Order: sequence, then C-alpha cells, then structure tokens
Amino acid sequence: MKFERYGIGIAKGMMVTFKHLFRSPITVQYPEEKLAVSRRIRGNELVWYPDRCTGCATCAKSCPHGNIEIVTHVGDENSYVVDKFEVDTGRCMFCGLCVESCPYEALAMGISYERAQYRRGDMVLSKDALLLSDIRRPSGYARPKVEVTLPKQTLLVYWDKDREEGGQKVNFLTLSKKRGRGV
Amino acid sequence: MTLLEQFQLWLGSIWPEWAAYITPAIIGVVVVLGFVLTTVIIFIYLERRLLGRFQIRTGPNRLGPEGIFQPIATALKVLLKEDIVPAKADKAVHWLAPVIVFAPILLIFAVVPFGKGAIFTDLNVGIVYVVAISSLSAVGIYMAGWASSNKYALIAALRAVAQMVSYELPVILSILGVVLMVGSLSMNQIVESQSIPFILLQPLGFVIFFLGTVAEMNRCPFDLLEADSEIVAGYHTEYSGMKFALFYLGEYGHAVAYSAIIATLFLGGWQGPLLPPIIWFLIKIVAVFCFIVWMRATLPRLRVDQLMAFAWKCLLPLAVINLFIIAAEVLWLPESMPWIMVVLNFAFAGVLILLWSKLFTLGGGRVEV
Amino acid sequence: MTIALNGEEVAKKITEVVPGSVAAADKMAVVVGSKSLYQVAEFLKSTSGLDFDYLNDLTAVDYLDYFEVVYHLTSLKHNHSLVLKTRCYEREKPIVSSVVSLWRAADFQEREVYDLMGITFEGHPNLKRLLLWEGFAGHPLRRDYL
Amino acid sequence: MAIRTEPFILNMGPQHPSTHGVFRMRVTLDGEVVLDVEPVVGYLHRGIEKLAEGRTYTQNIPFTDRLDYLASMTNNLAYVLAVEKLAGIEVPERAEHLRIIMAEMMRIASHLMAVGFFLNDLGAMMTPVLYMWREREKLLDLFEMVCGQRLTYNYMRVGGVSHDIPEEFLPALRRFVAEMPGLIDEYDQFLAQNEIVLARSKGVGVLPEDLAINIAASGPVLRASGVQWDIRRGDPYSIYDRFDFDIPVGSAGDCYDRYWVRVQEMRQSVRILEQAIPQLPQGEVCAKVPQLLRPPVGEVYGRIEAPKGELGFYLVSDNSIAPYRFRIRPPTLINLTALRDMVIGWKVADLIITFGSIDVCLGEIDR
Amino acid sequence: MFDIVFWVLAAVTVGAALAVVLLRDVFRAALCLVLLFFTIAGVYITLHADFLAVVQVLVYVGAISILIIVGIMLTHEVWRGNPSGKLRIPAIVVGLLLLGTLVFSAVTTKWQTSDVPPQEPTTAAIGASLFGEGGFILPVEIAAVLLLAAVLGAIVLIREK
Repeated sequence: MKFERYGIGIAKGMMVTFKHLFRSPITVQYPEEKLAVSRRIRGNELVWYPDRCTGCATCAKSCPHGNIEIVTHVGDENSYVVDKFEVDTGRCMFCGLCVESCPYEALAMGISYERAQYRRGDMVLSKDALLLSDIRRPSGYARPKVEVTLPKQTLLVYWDKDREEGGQKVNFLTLSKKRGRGV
Repeated sequence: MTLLEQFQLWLGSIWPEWAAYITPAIIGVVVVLGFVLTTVIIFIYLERRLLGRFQIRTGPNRLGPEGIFQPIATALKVLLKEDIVPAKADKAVHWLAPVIVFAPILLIFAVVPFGKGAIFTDLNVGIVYVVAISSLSAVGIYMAGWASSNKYALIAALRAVAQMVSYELPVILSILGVVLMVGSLSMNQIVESQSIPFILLQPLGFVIFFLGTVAEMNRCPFDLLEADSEIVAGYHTEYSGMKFALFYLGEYGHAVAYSAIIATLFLGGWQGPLLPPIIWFLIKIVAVFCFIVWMRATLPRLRVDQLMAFAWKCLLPLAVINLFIIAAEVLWLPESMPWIMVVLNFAFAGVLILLWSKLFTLGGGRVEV
Repeated sequence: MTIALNGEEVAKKITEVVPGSVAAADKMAVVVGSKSLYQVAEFLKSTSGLDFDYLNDLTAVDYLDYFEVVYHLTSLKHNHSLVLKTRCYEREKPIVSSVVSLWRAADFQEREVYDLMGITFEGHPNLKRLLLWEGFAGHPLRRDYL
Repeated sequence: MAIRTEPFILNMGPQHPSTHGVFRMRVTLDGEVVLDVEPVVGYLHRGIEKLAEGRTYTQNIPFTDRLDYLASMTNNLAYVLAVEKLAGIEVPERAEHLRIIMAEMMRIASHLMAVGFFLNDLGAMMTPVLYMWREREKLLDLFEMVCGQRLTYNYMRVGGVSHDIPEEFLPALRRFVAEMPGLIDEYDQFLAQNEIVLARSKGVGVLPEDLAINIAASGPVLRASGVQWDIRRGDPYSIYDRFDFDIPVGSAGDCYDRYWVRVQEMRQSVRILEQAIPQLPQGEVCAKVPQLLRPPVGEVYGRIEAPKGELGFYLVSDNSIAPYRFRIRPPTLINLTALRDMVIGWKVADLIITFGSIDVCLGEIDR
Repeated sequence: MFDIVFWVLAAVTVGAALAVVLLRDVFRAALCLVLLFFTIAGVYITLHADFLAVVQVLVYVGAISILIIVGIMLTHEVWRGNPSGKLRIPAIVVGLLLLGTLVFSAVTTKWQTSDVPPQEPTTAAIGASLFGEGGFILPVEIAAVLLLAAVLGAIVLIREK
C-alpha cells in the first residue's frame, strides 16, 4: 500500500474532527435532563382498568411468555369477577401484544421508564399495583385516544434546527441545555 | 549555574556537606513529583474533555465546576480498588514493573528547563541523557508483559520491544540535527540558541521527532501496546489498583515529559515575548498535548509490521538525509541569515515528503503459513 | 425473480444419472435416499443447466417417524432454486453424508443440526457441537425432547 | 534459516473488546501471525427455534426482534413475509410501503453500526462510532415514534404492520433523508480516504469470489467479493421491484471493499427512501387476519436481504396455531465460515478488522 | 560523599552480577543484568565520565538488554529455567581461576594515577579525540563499516528464501 496521497486523507480527517469540536455536544445529561419520549412508548409497566376488564383473559393468552395470570369466578349478571390479575414484569419483554389484543382497552402500556427494583419479587405486580395512579400513566401504544393527549417526542433529527411548537421555538439543543439539577 | 546549584552552594556554607547534597535532592524530587502529578491530573482532565468535544460528547462534567475534580475522583477510585495479582504471575517482577515505568519520567524532568536557569541540573549531556533515560521505561513495560503471565500482555511486551528499539533511532538522528545547530547537548543552551524556533529551521526534523516520540509514548496512531481492540489493554491487562494507577500515571507522565521535550527542542522552550518564561513553557506543552489528543481522536492505528516499516523505511532514511542537510547548512551557510535556512529547509522537507510518499511502501503483511 | 424448479422434472434428470436415488418428488421438492445424497448433490452442483452453486440453508425437521434433512439450493448463475430433501428413519443414530466438500456453507449448519437434532454427518471434517457444550444430554430440537 | 518458534493458542473472548458480543475465537498464533482460527459460539444460545414451536405465529414476532438486535425491523419483516407466504395472505399497499421504509431505515442504522465499529476495530478510538451513533439515534427516535421501542420493535404483523405512522413521522424522516447524504460524504471525508485506513484494510482479509459463493456468504460480504447478488433484485419480495436502486459491488473482496459496499448501500437505501416517501398511499395498514392463525399444512422458505445478508425463515406448518418447525437461517453465522480462510497468515490486528468487517451479531448467530 | 555512593553502587553491582549467574529464573537473571548495567553507569558518573555513563544507559540498558530479553521471550520452555549441565563444575573452576587472575593482576599492578583533575564536560573532549585532527577517525570509520557489514550479513542470513 503506497502513501500516494501525501497524508491529505489524514489531514482531511483531522479537519472533520476539528469541525466537530465546535459543534455542540448532543449528550443529554440524563437524570437532570429528560427528553420527551415517544407517545407510543412501551414503557416499563402495564396499567390496568378494572372497570373495563371483563376477565376474558385474551391478554394472558396472547402473552408469549405467559406472564399474565388471571383468576376469575362467575359473579352475578353472568359476568366474570377478576380475583387475581398478576403480571410478572420481570419476565416481560414489552412486546405489547397483550395491550394490542385487549378488546375492551382495559390494559395499556405504561409511559414511565424508571422502574428498577432491587428484587425480582418486586417486579411481580398484583391487581392493586397495576391501577392507574400519578406515577402510573398509560402510554398511547395501541390507544389512539390516549396518544393525542401526550406531549410530542423530542427528535434528534431536529438537533440543530428550530421547530415551532405550541407558539414557541423548541429544538433539541434548547431542550438539552435546560439544566435543572435534581428532579 | 542553576537555581538549585546556587541553593546547594549556599546550603553548603552553613550545613555539613552531606546535608547540602541531600536536601536539594529531596526538594528537587518533591518539586518534580508535584509538578508531574499536577500536570498529569490536568492533562487527564484536558484529554477527557477534549476527546469528549471531538466526539460531540460533553466529557466528565459532574464533579465540581465543569468536572474539574473528576481526575481526582478517578485517581481515588483507582487507588481504592482491590489489587489483584494473577496466581501464576512472577510476583516480584509484577510488583516492580509499574515503578520502573514511572521512575524514568521523574528523571527526565531533571534536565528540562522551565525558565532561564530554572533547571534542576544543567547536564552537559542533557539531551542524550533524556533519550537514554526514556528508553528505560521499555524495561518496565516488558517486565509487566512478561510477569503478568497473560498472553495479551506478552504480545504487548513483544510489540513494545520492537517499537521502542525501532523508534529510538530516528528520534536520536533528528535530535542530532538540533545538536548540530546548537553545538551543545545542554538543554539550556538548546533553548537559548532558539531565536527562531527549530520547528521553522528544521521542519523535517520536527516531523520525524514528533512521530517518533508519539510512537515512544504509545499514543495514537502508534498505540499498539495497549491496542484495546486487539489485545484488550496490552501490557497492563492484569494490573489493578495502585499498580494500574502507576501505569496510568506513567502514560500521562510520558505525555507530559515528551511534550516538554518537544517544546524545548523545537518550539523554543521557555522563550517568548511578554509572558513569563514558565507560562510560555506550559502553554507550549499544553499545545503539543492538545495536538496529540486531536490525533488520538481522529486516527486509527497502524499494524505492527506497518509500524516497523514506517520506522525503518520512512523515518530512518529521512532522518539521515535531514542530518546531512543540516550538517551541510551548518558548514556552508552564513550564520547571519537564518531565514534563508528556513525557506531552504521547508523546500527540502516538502520535496522529501512527497518523494517518500511515492517511494514508500508498507509491505504486504501476509505471511505464508 | 428466482424460479423454483419443478421437483418432478429435476427428479427425472437425477434418476438418469443416479438411478434409484429419488424416493419421492413433487412440485416443491425432491426427496432422495440418504445413501445417494452426496452423488445427487454433486450432480446438482456440477451439471450445466442446473449449477446449484449456492447452498442457502441446511436444516432438519423431526417428523417423529423419520428425520428430514432439507437443503435449499440456489443457482446464482441461472437464478433458480430447488429444495432437496433426504430422510433417515433411524432414530438412535441417524446418518447422512456430509456435503461440506461441495458447499463449505454446510460446515456450521451441519454442526448445528448435529448438535440440536442429533444427525451425524459422515465425512464432515470437524463434527463437533456448535451451540451447546460437549456433554450436553440429548438433542433439544427433537420433538420428543422436553 | 528461520528462527524456530513455538505457536501458542490464544483464547480471544468470550469477553473481549472487539468480538462484538459473547463470541470466542480460539486463535493459534506464531508471534503475531495467525496460524489457525476456530470460532466458538453458543454463549448466547436461547433456543429460540425450540421456543417458537410452542408459541403462536403472532407470539413469535417478538422473538425475531432478538435475533439480530441491530436490525430487528428486518427480522420482523423476514418472518412475517414467510408466514404470509405460508398462509397466502395479501398485504395492503400502505403496509407494503411502510415495511419498505422501515426496512431501509433499519439497513441504514445497521450499516452505521457496522461501519462505525469497523473503524473502531481499526483503532479510531470511538470517534467514528459516536458520529455514526448520532445518525443511528435519529433513526431510533423515528422507530420509537412509530412503535414505542428503540431496539426490539415488534412492529410487523402477519398481514401488515401493527400501527399506522404518526403525522410527525414523515416530516422528520424527510429531514433525515435530506441531510443523510451530506453526512455520509462527511464520513467519507473523515476516514474513507485516510491513508492509515487504506493501508490497514486494502488487500487485507480477501475473500475470493468463488469461495464467497461456495460458503454461501451473503449481503455485503458477498457483494464486496464481486458477486452482484442482492435478493431485493434477484428474488424481489414485498414491492422492491418497483424501486430504482443500484447494487454496489466491490472488486477485491477485502475489508475495505466490505466497508465501501456498506457505505454505498446506505446511499442506495436513502435513494429508496426518497422514492418510497412520496409514493406512500393512504389506506389500511393491516389485512384482516384471524388472531390465531392456522396456516395450511406445508412448508415455506422465505428469505429477505437483511442488512447483514440473506435472512431466511424455514417454517413447517401442521395446521395448528404454532409452527411445527421454525428454522432461522442466520446470515452472519454462515458468513463467519469465511473467517478462517480470510485471516490465515495475517496478523492479529488483521484478524480483528476482518472479523469486524464481516459484521456479526451474536444474537443472530446463537439464536 | 562520592565514596559512599561508590561503595553502594559497587555492592549492588557485585550483587547483581552474582544474581545473574546464580538465579534459576532466566528472565530475572536478565533483569539483574539490566540492573548491573545501570549501576555501572552510576559508577561512571562517580568517575566524572558523564557521557560514557549516558551512553552506557542508552546502549546497554536501552538496546542490548532489550535484545537479550526478546531472546528469552522467544526461547523454548523458558519456564524450566537455567538447566544444570555437565559443564557446571568445570565452569565454576574456570570462573574462579579467571577471578583469581583478575584480582591478582589488579592488586599487583602498579596503577598510574594522575593528579590532573578530570575534565568536566567530557563530551566535547571525546568528540575531539574521536573525530578531530590526529584522533581516531580511521578506526572509528573502520568499526562503523564493520558494523554495517555485520548488520547486512545478519539481514541476509535471516531472510528466508
């Protein structure tokens, strides 16, 4: 292999890195700065609406791993009463098939993504833990009605260009420069 | 007469002779150690931040304002880690290796002039001493590679030996060009005679010396000794804790030392207008180091046979030719017109580099087995 | 578009050269006896007009009565494909001759089939388990392995 | 007169910085020269083929995400195409277009990783990787927008795709398509002309054309050896026959050609995206398919051109809700066959870059 | 002051030399050889031969010892250490005889010591006497040519085919 180009290739490459020296970094300082995630995010946990659930167990059947356990008994008015609704999120692979398959929209993926636990046992969620609450909100995955209410996702494609959003200019940089220490 | 020698003389007049010898030595060691440790910490911070910016990251910025305490935290973390010695290791050699890698760096600083007269000892063989001492750390590297009883480390040790031996020659030959012009081996005189920095007077010599030293301090693109994509971490694969910290220190210490030598030999050392000499010197060191970081952020690595071919087929002949050119110029050109020399040498450097780019081949690389 | 060759027509051609080798043939595939597999494969690879130089996929299916080893062949030259199959009815130690010397592509795939299905490929240069470790009991992809 | 030396065996992996996963190479070395290489795989074996035999056709789609996790979308596509072929299901036009858009985006993302890590294996200290990662991140954002996940998409369904795209998807994709060629140019300028890269990768790890065909190499590895074979053109699936694109072909079959072919394929993928976005029709995104699909008895081999090569699914159906046999043809496992032939006689460093230029993904090799 | 330094260096030198001979581990023996070279450089410094000391480090520590260690690294079955051969006893005898002769001649010779203080910067003086007028320019050149021939010969010998 001959060095026929007199190091011009090396010089060009070094110019490229030099140019990047003056571009703003794209790092997002995670715990302090958070970007808006997708409206359809298949977040960490499920949200279960007991009033909509009929106990048909379609979700349990559709789960590839059989993580959802449902025990019902027949109540009055010929409907099922759900005794036990337990999801082992420790074995869940967040494919979203259960949410897609639910005919009554009684199950939704969660929007949050910070649900680390110290023990595997803590990841098994029972009926009460799956209910809608402040920290457990549904995402728009397969739920178009929820989707429109959620904030729009931050996109890296717009990292160097302003984007009009709700009357004010938002871009990736301004988002990642908002440096609020602590949550 | 350096500052330290004056101090020693003064001390000799009031204290017994042996104390007058030992006290300045201890002071010198402490000062050098302090200087090396602080600059190493600054350099580590600088490199990480700069690399971050080159790679559109931010780099460490959590600890302290803009992360300036990060190197200290890193140092603490490394020091507090468990010290692991492989069961099959040659314990004594394994223990000794990091010390031998680190010690020569301190010795190098004995002859580096920080300012006018601010030199620990103005050896009249200064620059040869630097070369001799810096070759010592190769001993430490192959000790580490051998004693770890790890095959990656052994490969790194073999590479180290080949690399050090090959690159010493072009480095020495390019230094000789400087020495010819100065007419002395003393570092102080080398600096003082640079009314025009030697980078302008001997561009080719500078390029050769720079590449050679980058190879000797195992920096990109010659970082084969710790080529992480090939041989994991090279010679210090099996090191942890305090010993690893010494290697880490040694690596950056080498960077500091060689940056200082490059600044002294080719960039005019502490000379410069307006600012005090020590500041100029530090600015030059940091500039050289930043350039090295820039190279590290950009360039891939050469292969081991290409590295050797580069040393023997490219740098060595160029260094010899450079030496002859400088010798001829020193003999025949009038000393009063250095600018002619600048123009002439830049022309020579350009022609030679173009010529070698045409002629030079790195060889095929494949071996029939 | 890759043309899938009609198995019956190819079977005729095979019978001409290696008589008695074809066990069954339909539009989709040619099934040959496990004894004459190598000869048939060699014929398919080297005959002009067929030129099956590319072995896409080699796998085996356990039909409980027998194992079926399936070869998906393609000719990059003519852009046509063929499914070649062979069956072995032995359950304890099924043996099929290896085609590694024809298509090196079979190297890892035969090892994988040997590993997971327990079919020995005779003539394979390095028939070791690929995914599981040596000494693993049983062959997991068999239908009777639980 | 040669110095008598002793070869030694080096176990590279399973934990090694550049084995791209839990992969082990048993390398016999004579000094720096590679005498023999034996790849050892199986550290990530999860038995997906066995697991799939106990799950319905739909439930198997998430498993395909976990094959080549750098190109989940194409794995989904390959599987659903095979199932559709088996069951004879027609796919709506819009879904076909969406599938192609997703597959080409995925190809760019996968090639970005391959190219970046190839340069990293060359020793370029993470810089190219981080630049390429930035572009890949833009694509992952888009995937996340569509299906809610960044790595394991589970987007394709038998009969179409699971969701229609949101309204802000197309503007963002258009912007990406517009800026991507310029960025590829910049990366070309960055390292493709670098003398060290050329010296390290040109002529290294040569895979001759006949050997490439014989080992059934596929994807960029095959095309770099000079074989103009791309399943998108040779055996068009979905609606690839409607798009205009070139098949970049290398000449020498060395590491540099494999790198070059990947870069050119990214350009071609951008071209396909440019054509597909304006054509995107309105309509349904998924055909009516029973929830528990029971394909007729039979077998099918469906293959597509995944970023890493020919990804095939061999499915045998016994008219039950689960496949009787579920076989994945992993492209990189078969490409890996060539490794030994490519590196014998070269140095350790060449072994690393040759391995990097094959672009393996251990999730796929071990399944 | 220099006396103390000299004796320390001398003791280390002798110890290192003994270790080179006596250690079973070849690699450690080689390392002791490096130490030996280094302390000898120290002795040179105490003799005001600074250029010689630096060259000693440069050549012996920087180059020769590295070559020795490469040789050891490439040796077969190096873990076996120093093998004890049949010649062990004769070697000891010859070594002791040589030592005796050297000590005897060193003790009995009348050393001519001059009272002239050593030249301080030795470098220029060495250069002048090697390359200057009436110096050793011819022997130096002959030695250089000889070394070049040796290097070329080695390359020719090592080259395969």
